[in-house]
Amino acid sequence: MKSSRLIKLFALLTVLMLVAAACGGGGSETGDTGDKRTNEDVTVSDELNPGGTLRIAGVSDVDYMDPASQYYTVSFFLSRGVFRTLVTYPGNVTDLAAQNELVPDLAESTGQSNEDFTEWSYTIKDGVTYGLKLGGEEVAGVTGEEIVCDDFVYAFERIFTASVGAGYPFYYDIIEGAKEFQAGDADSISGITCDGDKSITFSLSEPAGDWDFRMAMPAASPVPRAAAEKYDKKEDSDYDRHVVATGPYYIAEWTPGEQITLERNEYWDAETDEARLAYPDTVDWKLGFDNDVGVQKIQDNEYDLGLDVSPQGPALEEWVTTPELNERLLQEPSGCTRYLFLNTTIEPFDNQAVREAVNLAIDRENIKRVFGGPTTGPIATSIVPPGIDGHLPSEEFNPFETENMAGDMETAKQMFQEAIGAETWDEPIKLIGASDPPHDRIFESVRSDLEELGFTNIQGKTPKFPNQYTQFYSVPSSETAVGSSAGWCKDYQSAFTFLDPLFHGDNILESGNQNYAELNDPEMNRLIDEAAASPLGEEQTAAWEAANRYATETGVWIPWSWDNDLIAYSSENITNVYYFGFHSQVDWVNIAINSEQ
Amino acid sequence: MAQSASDFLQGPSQPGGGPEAEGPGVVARTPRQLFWRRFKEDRLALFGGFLVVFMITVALAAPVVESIVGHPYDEQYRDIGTNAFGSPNPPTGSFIFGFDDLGRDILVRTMYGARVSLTIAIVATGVELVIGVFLGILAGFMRGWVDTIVSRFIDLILSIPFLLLGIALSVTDFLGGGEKLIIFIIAFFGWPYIARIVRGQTLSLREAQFVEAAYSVGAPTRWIMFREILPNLLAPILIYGTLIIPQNIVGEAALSFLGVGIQQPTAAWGQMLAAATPYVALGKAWWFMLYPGLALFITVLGFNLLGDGLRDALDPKTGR
Amino acid sequence: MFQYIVRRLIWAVIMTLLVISTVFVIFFVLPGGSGRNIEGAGKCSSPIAIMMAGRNPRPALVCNIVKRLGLDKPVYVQYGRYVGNLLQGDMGYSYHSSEPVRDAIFRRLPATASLAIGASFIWLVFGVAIGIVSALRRRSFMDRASMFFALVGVSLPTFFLGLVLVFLFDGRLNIYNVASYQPITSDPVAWLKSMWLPWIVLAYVSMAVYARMVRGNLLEVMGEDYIRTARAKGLREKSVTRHALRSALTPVVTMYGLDLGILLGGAVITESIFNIPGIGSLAVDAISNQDLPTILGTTLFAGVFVIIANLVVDIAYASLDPRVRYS
Amino acid sequence: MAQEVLLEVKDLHVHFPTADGLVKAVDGLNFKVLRGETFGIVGESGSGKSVTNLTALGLIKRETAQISGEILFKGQDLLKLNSEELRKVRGKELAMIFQDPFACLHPFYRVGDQLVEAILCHEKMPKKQAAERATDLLASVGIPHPKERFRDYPHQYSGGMRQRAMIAMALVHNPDLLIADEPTTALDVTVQAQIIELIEKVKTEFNIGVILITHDLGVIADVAQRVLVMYAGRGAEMGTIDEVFKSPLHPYTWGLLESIPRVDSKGTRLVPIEGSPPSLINKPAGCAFHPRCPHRFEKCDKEIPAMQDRGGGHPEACYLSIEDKKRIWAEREARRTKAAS
Repeated sequence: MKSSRLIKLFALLTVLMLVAAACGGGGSETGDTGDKRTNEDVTVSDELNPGGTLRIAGVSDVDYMDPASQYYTVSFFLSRGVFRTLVTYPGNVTDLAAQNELVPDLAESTGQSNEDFTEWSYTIKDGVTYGLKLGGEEVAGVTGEEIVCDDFVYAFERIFTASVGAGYPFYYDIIEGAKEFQAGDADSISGITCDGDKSITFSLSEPAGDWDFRMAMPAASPVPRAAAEKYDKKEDSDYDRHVVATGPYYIAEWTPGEQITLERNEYWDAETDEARLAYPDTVDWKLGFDNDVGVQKIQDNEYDLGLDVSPQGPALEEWVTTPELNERLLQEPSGCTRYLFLNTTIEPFDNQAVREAVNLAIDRENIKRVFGGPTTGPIATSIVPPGIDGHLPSEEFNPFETENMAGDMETAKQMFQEAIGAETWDEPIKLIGASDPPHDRIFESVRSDLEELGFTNIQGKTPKFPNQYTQFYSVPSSETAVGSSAGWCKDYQSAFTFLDPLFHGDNILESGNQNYAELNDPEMNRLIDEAAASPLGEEQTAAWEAANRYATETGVWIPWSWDNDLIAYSSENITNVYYFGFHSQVDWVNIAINSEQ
Repeated sequence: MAQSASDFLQGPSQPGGGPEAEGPGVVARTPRQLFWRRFKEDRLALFGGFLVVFMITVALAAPVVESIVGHPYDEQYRDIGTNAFGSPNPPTGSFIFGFDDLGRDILVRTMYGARVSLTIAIVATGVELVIGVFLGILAGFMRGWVDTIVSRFIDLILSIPFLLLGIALSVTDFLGGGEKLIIFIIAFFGWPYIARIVRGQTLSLREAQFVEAAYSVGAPTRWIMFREILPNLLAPILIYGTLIIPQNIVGEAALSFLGVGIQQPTAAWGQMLAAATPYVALGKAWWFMLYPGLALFITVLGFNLLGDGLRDALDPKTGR
Repeated sequence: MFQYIVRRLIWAVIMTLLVISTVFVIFFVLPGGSGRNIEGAGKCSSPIAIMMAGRNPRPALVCNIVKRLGLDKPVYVQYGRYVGNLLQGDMGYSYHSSEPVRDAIFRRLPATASLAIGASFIWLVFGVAIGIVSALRRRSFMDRASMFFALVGVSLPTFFLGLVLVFLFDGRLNIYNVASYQPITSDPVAWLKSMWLPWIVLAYVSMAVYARMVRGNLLEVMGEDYIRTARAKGLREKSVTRHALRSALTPVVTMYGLDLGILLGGAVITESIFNIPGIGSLAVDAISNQDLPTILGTTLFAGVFVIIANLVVDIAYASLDPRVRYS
Repeated sequence: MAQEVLLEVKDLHVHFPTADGLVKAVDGLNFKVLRGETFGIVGESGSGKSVTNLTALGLIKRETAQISGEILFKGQDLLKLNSEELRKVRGKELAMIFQDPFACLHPFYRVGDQLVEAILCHEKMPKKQAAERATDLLASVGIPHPKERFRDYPHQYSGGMRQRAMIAMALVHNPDLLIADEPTTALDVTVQAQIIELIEKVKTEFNIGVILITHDLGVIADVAQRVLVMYAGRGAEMGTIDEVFKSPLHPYTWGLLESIPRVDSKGTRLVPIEGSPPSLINKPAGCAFHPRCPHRFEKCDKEIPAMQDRGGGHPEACYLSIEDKKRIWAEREARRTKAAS
């Protein structure tokens, strides 16, 4: 075999590949996000024709079906159509601010409270009943029965029962007698009183201006004793597998990690529900997708809506730069902030000057670009994201400003060396990120900035998402010095849900801790308590702004993104698709299926 | 291709005695000369050798090119490296191979990738050969229960799916993780192949007269094993050594491709291919996938050609 | 014959136990194994339990899970319990989706099987055909071209070939869609449209190996005395070739049996590139989620396939080659 | 004895072009074989004795080898036949058996089936009848319990048994000429005698010609009527057993005779031939044996000595005068017997 011929043949093969490849377009330079689709471009209507199947593509499964245990956006998304609450968010409302004006759901009206917000009472509508349980069977004595006050009493008792493992009891432990019941000193919660079957009153140990919002959370949905008690008695309650629906849909079938199917719940009466139109007959929710595959399926209109599947990396570039796709990409601020955190209990990050130096050194513009560029939302300059009172826009407040936030390494180095009194920091520090793209690239960007700043002994680890939270960030004993893949989303529109769990000294727990920076600053704690207690309106907003300012200046966080939610959907198959702030997703219960699908 | 007389006969070469006289006058040649004569003629093997040498120079020259071009392998050129969406930019100016998804120079990283692949492959192959040859001779020579144990152990390892257990192992920090763990994984799943071959050869060599002669002279088994049998195994060891190296290179690249091999910021071909994958399905960033892939292909092709050439030159029984 | 099979089956059981032990060692013995508690992080802090406790693992919940899964028990107890359940066909429940591992594996078997059987069929047919043609027409252009084709094949790592082809067919020419896998039961046409490229990628490397092997075997056999006798008898060239093929292709049977057995355990890389929900990708996810039962299940499944393949291949070889009786 | 001439080889040349040069395996050969005669061909390995017969049988690839001259078989020149016509002759009128019985039978097929295949190769008959024929053949070559042995595989036969099966296979269509290429070399002595005896029995019974190729002069002496001594692809000497063994005329033949132990000449010293066989690519000029011939003189390395009767009674290819030949052979015999006593 003449080798010269071989080399020619071989060269031809490579050239062929290059030619075929080179003729494609390179990446676009501008990345302009001029004409993006937001809620303003959506015109909603409530006379669309019902029927059809809504096909959702998702990655992760719900953490629990039991409304009390749920504490994950994907689970809240499902509960919107399956569990009703006394009050809820309005349906078919596109203005984000207007979406915060709660509407009555199971209750006749929104909560009636005394002036110091320590007592709230509701009356339950007539004609609101229980539907089928998970799997489609009827529950004797429950299915078809009216919802009564005792169901709410039991629902809140469950929240404080160990076997249920509630998701966010700290929102409800201000009900009088709740702590005693939880400790087992009382066999009922004194603060919840029923007046007949239909009216219920909550008396609180401290004022809560945002109590209605807490009543709109799934954990506050009614749970009939007859349906749940025998499961809650077990050491580890599995009511999770037998939940009874009250909303327009019940859970017909659930294969964990693979598939959830919701069918229409005939016991749900549309007249009693002004928030949910429930156009589709069934919802076919496929889980376990690889993110890029899910996006591709939506692009090909094989699926209608991407839940926690959204275009990223090169796919995002394609969606934004292709007009037909850009029209099908809903972009709205999500009320989430992504940040790096510095653990104040680990040297040298206990030193304020070091933290400030790191804030100046980190190239947030590159992290944002690696995360997907401006489409994914503006670069964050403080803790509280837009859309939540207490938010401070960048132009107004930016303590660590650098030229287009790309970091100022010279000044940072100078500050750092002054602070630690040495050229470099040679002690080992643990940098924990995550392996799934784009987190792996964020990790590398942060690592190279820290190395340039002067850290010579960085021990990096990138576990699979979300293990960085459960095994490192929320476990203080893991001694995570710097976390590069942390993020937090509001539970509801108040800054309380941001600053209290993440910055309050009292909330540092031995495990399951959310205050990753383990900041325990008396001034910070005072500002948070004061804002929480201040009445709704101007005064409360100013208090949250002060707390936000102070928290940012401590430098324990390096916020780098106020996320936009990017909701990809098939405009060919579905309409009436608008962004829904509470879920940072779309309000699927009001989506209509196009007839010719 | 080396011609042999049997090419012409439709049957075996001339019965009764060796092939017809070799060349001008029947001149006795040492095996090495014979080997070199055949090897020299085999242009494909030479081309393989050239590719391997080229790759080794690439690996050695990595720091030199890094300084000439002026782009450190882990330097992120954030302003020109990636576009507004974080996608890698195509080749321009002194970045002749273009950028990766963090704006680093792919030319320099591909060259450093050669270092990782070659060191891991050669070290892992070395370890495999040592274990494989030792256990192979032991099993082949001692036979009896020793042979059964070693053979059953070989069957066990061959029945475990390499990649699965490799990934499971690499998530632990056994041996402190990193390169040492990767080499252990590759060697642990690789030595049975060489052990089986060596065992087979030792079984047949054991019957050879010169072994019996050494026995009759009263040589201790250890002596026979390592002074008599081992030298005769040099040919198969050399052949299969060269053929295992490419398999180990692909093995390391596979582990990196699945995200458990060499971790960033060290450059490794499999890791670069994995990072390029999201762009491939959309027809973007061809350079990010092409160059590390080609480098990997060239290295593996080189060793394969070399291995084939060695095998044909060392034991020409198998006609080309 | 029966005694031989019994001995092989006993050996298969021992091998399965050894495979289980290897995985247990990785999980519970080696440092950093996720079955063990994180150093210095208190009693119930094994990463598996923390992970299963969901988004905010409270200590009570984590300890509860540790007790439920029996992670606090010594390793040999857990080993005993796992093997005990296995004997009744119960492979335990996945830590990640708490679904029976057996069901998860069988649900993904069709994808792996269609990939494995399709690809192996291609490489067997084309590999053997190319091998035969290039052996019979030695030194012809066909021989040199196919041997170059084979050399490139042996040296092309699957994932690079996969990426190049996906780039060309999906990225640029858009005649293939990497996210289009459909099970054969639901839509055979879409199934075929999603499988042809992974088949080619998976088959190409092995096709090259088979072509080289068949060519080598055939050339060697053509030089054997009994082929010359066949010619001397006056047999037509066609039947002489048939004689040669009979002995040249026998080793191919054993190799095919083994390769198919290994492949049925899941083609990790091809499945991940082409997003085929097979056993391979299930295993990879299980490992990154530290899902011990699923890892054990998939590894065992792969191991059992290889053992079965070994047994079938040995029996097949004995029936094909009269010299090899059941020693 | 005006027997029919079965095979006549006229000026046969068979050359193989190789990377190292042109291998002249057969370089001008002439001989005849008569029916009912065992014609012996003797020579060291690499003397071209097998190539000649393989060429006759058409087992040499004609595309790559350069063949010239004629091979007349029953008057028909085999070299002119195309491969199909030649195939019809092969195995039917002209049969061959080979040296290594262990490798001559297909390991995967039963011996009986291989015989049946040989039968059906040239004759159409129902399988059952062919099977009976094959079984009878096995019996005729002396294989015990032919019915059971019909179903056995080759590895279940001993070396001698297998050679007998080969002979049976060659005789399937009662060929006119049987070529036996080193039939006994791979067998031990006792079995050798049986095979030789079987070949003789077959020859007389079927009245066929036999070519016996071997490097074992002892076998030739027992069985053959006429013998051709070959050296470096050419004939050195040809004649009846008595002529060649009693009064050899070629120095190479002398050397051969002196290098084999003789039962009758007890105590004689063996005298090996110095040097080693010549390269077939650059053959020594003139008589190829001259570099190793102790009696060479200036004429020997000029032209190739023709094969002709120079008065010694049978053709040979050596320029020594007939007197010198007789004298030198007598002296060598004397020296050999004296040294031994």
